[in-house]
Formats: sequence, structure tokens, C-alpha cells
Amino acid sequence: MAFDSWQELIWMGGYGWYVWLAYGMTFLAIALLTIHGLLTRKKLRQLAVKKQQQQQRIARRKQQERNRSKLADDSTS
Amino acid sequence: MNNMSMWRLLTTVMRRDLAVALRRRSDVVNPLLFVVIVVTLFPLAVGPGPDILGRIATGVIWVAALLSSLLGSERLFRDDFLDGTLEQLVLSPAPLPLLAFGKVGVHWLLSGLPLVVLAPLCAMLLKLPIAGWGTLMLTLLVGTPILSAMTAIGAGLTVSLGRGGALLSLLLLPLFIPLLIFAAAAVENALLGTSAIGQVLLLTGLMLLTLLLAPFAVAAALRVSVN
Amino acid sequence: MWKWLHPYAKGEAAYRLLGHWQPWLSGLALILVSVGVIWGLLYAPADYQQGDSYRIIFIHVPSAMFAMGAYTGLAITAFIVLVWQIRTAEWAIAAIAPVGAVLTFISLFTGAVWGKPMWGTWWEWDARLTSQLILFFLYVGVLALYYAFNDSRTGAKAASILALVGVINVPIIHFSVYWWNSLHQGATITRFGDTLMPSSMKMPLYISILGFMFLTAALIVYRLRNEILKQELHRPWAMAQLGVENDHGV
Amino acid sequence: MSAVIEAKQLTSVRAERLLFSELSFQLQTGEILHVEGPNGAGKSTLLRIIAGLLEPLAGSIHLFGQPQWGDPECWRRQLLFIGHKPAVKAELSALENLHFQATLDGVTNVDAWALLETVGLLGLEDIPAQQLSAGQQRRIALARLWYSQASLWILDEPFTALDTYGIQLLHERFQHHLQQDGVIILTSHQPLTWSGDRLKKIRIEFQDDGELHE
Repeated sequence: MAFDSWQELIWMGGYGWYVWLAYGMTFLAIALLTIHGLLTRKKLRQLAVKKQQQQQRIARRKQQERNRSKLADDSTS
Repeated sequence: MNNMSMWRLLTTVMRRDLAVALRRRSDVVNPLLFVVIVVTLFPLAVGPGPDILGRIATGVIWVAALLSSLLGSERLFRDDFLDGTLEQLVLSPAPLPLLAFGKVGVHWLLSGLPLVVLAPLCAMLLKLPIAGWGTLMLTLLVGTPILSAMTAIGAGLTVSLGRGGALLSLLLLPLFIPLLIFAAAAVENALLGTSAIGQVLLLTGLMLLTLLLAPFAVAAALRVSVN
Repeated sequence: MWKWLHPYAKGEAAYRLLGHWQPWLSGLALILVSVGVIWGLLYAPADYQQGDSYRIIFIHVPSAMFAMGAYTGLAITAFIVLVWQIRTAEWAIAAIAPVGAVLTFISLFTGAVWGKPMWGTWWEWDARLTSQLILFFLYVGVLALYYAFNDSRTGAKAASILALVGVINVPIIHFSVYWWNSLHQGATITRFGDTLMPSSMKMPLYISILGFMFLTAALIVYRLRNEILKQELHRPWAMAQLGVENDHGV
Repeated sequence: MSAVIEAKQLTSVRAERLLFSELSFQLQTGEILHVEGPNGAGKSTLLRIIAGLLEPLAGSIHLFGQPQWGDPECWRRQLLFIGHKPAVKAELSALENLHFQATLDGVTNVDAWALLETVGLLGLEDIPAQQLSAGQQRRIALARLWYSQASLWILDEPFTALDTYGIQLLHERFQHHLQQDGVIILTSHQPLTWSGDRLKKIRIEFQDDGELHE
């Protein structure tokens, strides 16, 4: 251990502000990059849900059309 | 394809570009006026004292040259892209890098070469000691072809975007830094009375390298852009 | 019948492969960076000249190294894009560039903060910082060009051309900037002669460098997987990966 | 009879939308292919793919049995592409445009005056193209057809902005080209006044669920 106490560690021989600023910013930047990745994934999931709903709507409409034409066939026959 | 017909295609592309440019003279003249105006602004901003003006003269002239090269970049491919000429160039039997080289050549003739001629005027306005004039012109002579070639790469990449102005400067200006450094240092050396031959040779080497490689990059960029 | 889907199927394979790597890369990155940084901050001795301010080196040097390393990776990927037209490589352009840009930013920021106690100024036109700044501009250019196009394929190709032009220029820029620096500053400030470092300082630095290597790789892989999902969202496998049941054709 | 051009299993996706898949066709000497379809269906994309301006997602194109990118120079000599952008320089006159274009097409002994007369631009040769009408500009672009030595013509909406006489003129030129064993691929919203089995048609439909799915 190069430091005897917490105070000394934070003080860093008078350079504490610079050292911790550098480390803090590094951590922040990497954290932001990671969070951005997570947010992207969340957005993708929302998009996927939207797409799924769209496909379900299309499928339902096609089903209805099929039923209707079937009904029409039945009534004419 | 034999050399004769390639040569003819190259000169045809160049003659056509020249003919078009000479009918739109304002497009050619405006970037040059821009340089003169920028140069005029500096004495007004930092004061007309010869010591400070003389110190910054080379830098100002060169930075103005870089910016004016960007200003004139639209002329390279914009109209060709809009009227369909670019498609025809891409489909031409001639190698596209060769045609790109021709277009870079015309751009240099109309934007780089006039800057060399304008240099003494700018040097005079900025009170650059006369010892540096020759070297300044020499650096512009070997440096502006690099400007034209690199600008063509950027213009080729952004031509299909329509609003490429700010983007283009973002892409290109960092790549111009070595040019700026060596050109300024050459003039500095000339002013100090030492030899500037090293830097000028270095710039010449850079120019040859750029002219050798850039046409291929321009061709690749244009192929992407006609998509 | 949909034979043409074949080239697209690679997206899924790439996604799965990267998925296998992801935990290892992230885990190693976390462990090694933690060890390197804590060792460097707590246990490494203070420098006899710079005191404790030198401890910034344990992030500054690795981030600067992999800022450059990522650009080399970007250029290699760009080459693959232009020559073999592999779609995963196209997506990798979008994944590598932001990570590289952030690493460059970190190295710039830590360099500036380190410079303040050393040189008494936040920004010194030191050769290393200046060329790092230019590298940052190159990254920004590639990103801006990529996102300027509506079509991601076109964007990836254009950005690839720019990255290759950039990588040819990087050595020239480095050379010119170092030369320029030697011209304008009689005495160059050397921060740390690597050879003079005692091993008690070197060890944590090496561990940190190794950690940043895995960190860079992990971040890139994570973004690349996101990018693959984004581009392949219309496919059932991608939707399944996101936990959305795809019942198309029901 | 050998196939002049053969397209195999072409598939194209633009902006994440499927335009056409597994499109194949074959043209023998003297045949004309009319690509039909509504706006935005991908007709221009198909033409650009055949011309070599775009790459298909899958599939291949052969000209005289040679693959498209085998010998690009030869390929481009055999091909004449006129897109809906006419490639006419607005600042230059009709005569200059013709002159430069002919040289770029590799034709040296072209009689520009005769060409101007053929396409009905005599007397307008000095005027910058930007002052001519859209139809007249198209005539400048189409004048290339009269000296072209390429065997494959790819024309995107060649009849646009032309008057009845111009259309008739173009038809005659097509007839001549086909008689000389040429091949034409074109898009047009106008019905072609063609009879006989020389005319082939393919139709590209607008895929309203052109989303990519299996």
C-alpha cells in the first residue's frame, strides 16, 4: 500500500483532484458507452414488439378476408 | 484499350469540364475572391503592424487556401451527379481512376494554379517579407495539387448527400494538417535564411504519392455514390 | 425457395459466435482493468519526480494505445468491406468507430488533466496530444459520414473508403506533427521514459493495457451484436433474440 | 441462336425492402425486353443492375456467355445505358454535348451535324442546353443511339418528354437496331407499338409486404 490512510489516498500528494478527475471521466465515458448500448437494445426490443404487432394485424386481416370469401362461397353454393 | 484512346478520353473529360467551368465563371472566381477577402480581414482583426502580420502571413494564406478548396469542391462532381454524367463516366470503357485524375486536374487548373498566381498579392497585403514570397509560391505550387486530389475524394464521397458542405470540411481538414505544417515550415525557413529545400521536396513527394493513390480512392467513392 | 437469404444467414451465425465470446471478453476486461487500476492507484510507489500525478498513466497509456489500435482495426475492417463485401464487416464499421472515438477522447482528457500539474496548462500543443486530437477528428469524420447516408450499406462503404484514406494519412500526420513539435519547442517534455520505469510501476501498467485490450474488444463486440440485431430485425431469429415471439405466418 | 444477355436469379433489396427476387430472363439477338410495373416497383433498379451501376443481392448476369465483371472494359463497350437523367451538360450547346459524348463513347468519326438533323435539332445547335425544352434535351441524349456501336441498349423511360414525332423516330431507330441483331431493354409507361414475337415483357410488381421474411 502506497498510502497510509484514506485521506492520503484521496489527497494523492496534492494531485488528488487531477488523478481522480482523470479516472472519473474515464469511468464515466465507458459507462456512457455501455449504457448507450443497453438503451439501443431496449429500443430494438420496442421496435421488435411493434413489428410483431404489425405482423399480427396483417395476419388477422388476411384471416378475416379468407373467412369472408369462404362465407361468400358457402352462400352461393 | 490502347494508350491513344485513353489519352483522348482523358483530354475529352478535361476539355468538357473546362468548357463548362468557363461558362460558369463565378463558380471559379468566387473561391479566389474568398481567399483575398479572408486575407484582408486579418490586418483589420489583429492590427496592421508588420511584425505580427508577417509572422502569421503564411499560416493565414494557407488556411485560406484550404478553405477555398473546400468552397470550390461542389464544382467537382455535383452537376455531374445531378444530370447523370457521373453514371456515364462510371460506365465508360475508360478506367474510372483515369477520368477522376482528369477531373482533379481541371479542378487544380481552376482553383490551385490561380492561388499560386494570387500568392504575391496576399503576401503583400499581409506584409510577408519578400524573402519568403518565392518559397510561398513554390509550396502552393506543389501543395495545391494535394488539396485538389484530397478534396476530390471528399467530394466524391459526399456528392450524393446534397448537403455535404460542413461534413466535407469535417472529413478533409484533418487530412490537410501535414500539408499545412510542411508548407508553413518551408516559408519559415526561407524567412530565416536557411534552406527550405527539404520541406519542398517532402511536399513534392507527398504530392506525387497523393496523385498516384487519390484517383483510385476518388473512383471508389464515385462508384459508391452512383448507387 | 428463398435461396438469396443465404448471405443474410451469416448475420445470425456471427451474432451467436460473438455471443459466446461476449462474457469472456467482458469478464476478463472487468478483472484485468480492476486489478491494473487498483494496483496502480493503491500499491504502486509514487514517482520520485511527478509524485502521485503519474498514476494517470495507468489509463492514459492504455486508452491511447487502443485508440490507435481501434483505428487500425477499423482500417482492416474497411478493407474487408471494400474487397470482400462481407456484411458483418459493414456493421463492424459502425461498432468500432464509436468505441475508438471514446477511447481517443479518454486519452485526450487524461492527457490534458495530467498536463495541468506537469506543464501548468490544461492544453499543451505536445506532439502526442496533438496527433491524438487529429485522430479524434478522423474518428468523428468516419462516424459523421457513416450516419449521413440513409442506406447503411452505402454509408458503410463510404466510411470504409474514408477510413482507408485516413489510415494512409495517419503515419504522415504523426510524422509531421512530431516534427512540427520539435521545431517549435526546443525542449520536448518527455513524460515517462518507459525504460526508466521500475517494475513495480510497469506491472500494473501492463495489466491495465491488457485489460483495456479486452475492454475495447468487449465494447466493440457488444455494439456489433446490437448492430447485427438492428439490421436483421425483420428476421424471426433476431426477434426471438430480443425475447419477442415471432408468429409470422400464423 | 445464342443468348445475347442472360440474367439468372436476380434478387434486389433496396433500403431494406425486397424489390424482386429470383428474376431470370434471356434475350436472343434482335429481341426487345419491355420491363413493366408501377412506380417504385424497382424497374430502374433492375436496369441499373443490368448496366452494372448497382450490384444485385444475389444472381448473375452474362453477356454473350461472359460474366458481367469478367472483362469490364469489353462489357462497357457492348453496352449503352441512358438513364432518366439525360447526362446532358446544361452549360454546353447541343453540338458540344454531342461532340464530347461521342468521344467519350469511343466514336471518333461521328458527323455531329447529320446527327443534329436526324434528331431534329438543326438550328438550335448554338443554344446552351439549359435553354432547350425537356424534350429537346432528351433528344440530345438519345442522339447517342444513332452512332452507337453497342449491341445492348438499356434505356430508362426513353419516351419521356418526347413528342409524337420523336416517339416515332425512336421506334424506327429501335427497329433498325433489332434488325442488326441488337438487343434492347427498356422501361416505359407507354405501350410499345410493336408486333411479333420479338417483344418480350416482364412485369415487376410492387411488393406491398416487401418486408424481408421467410
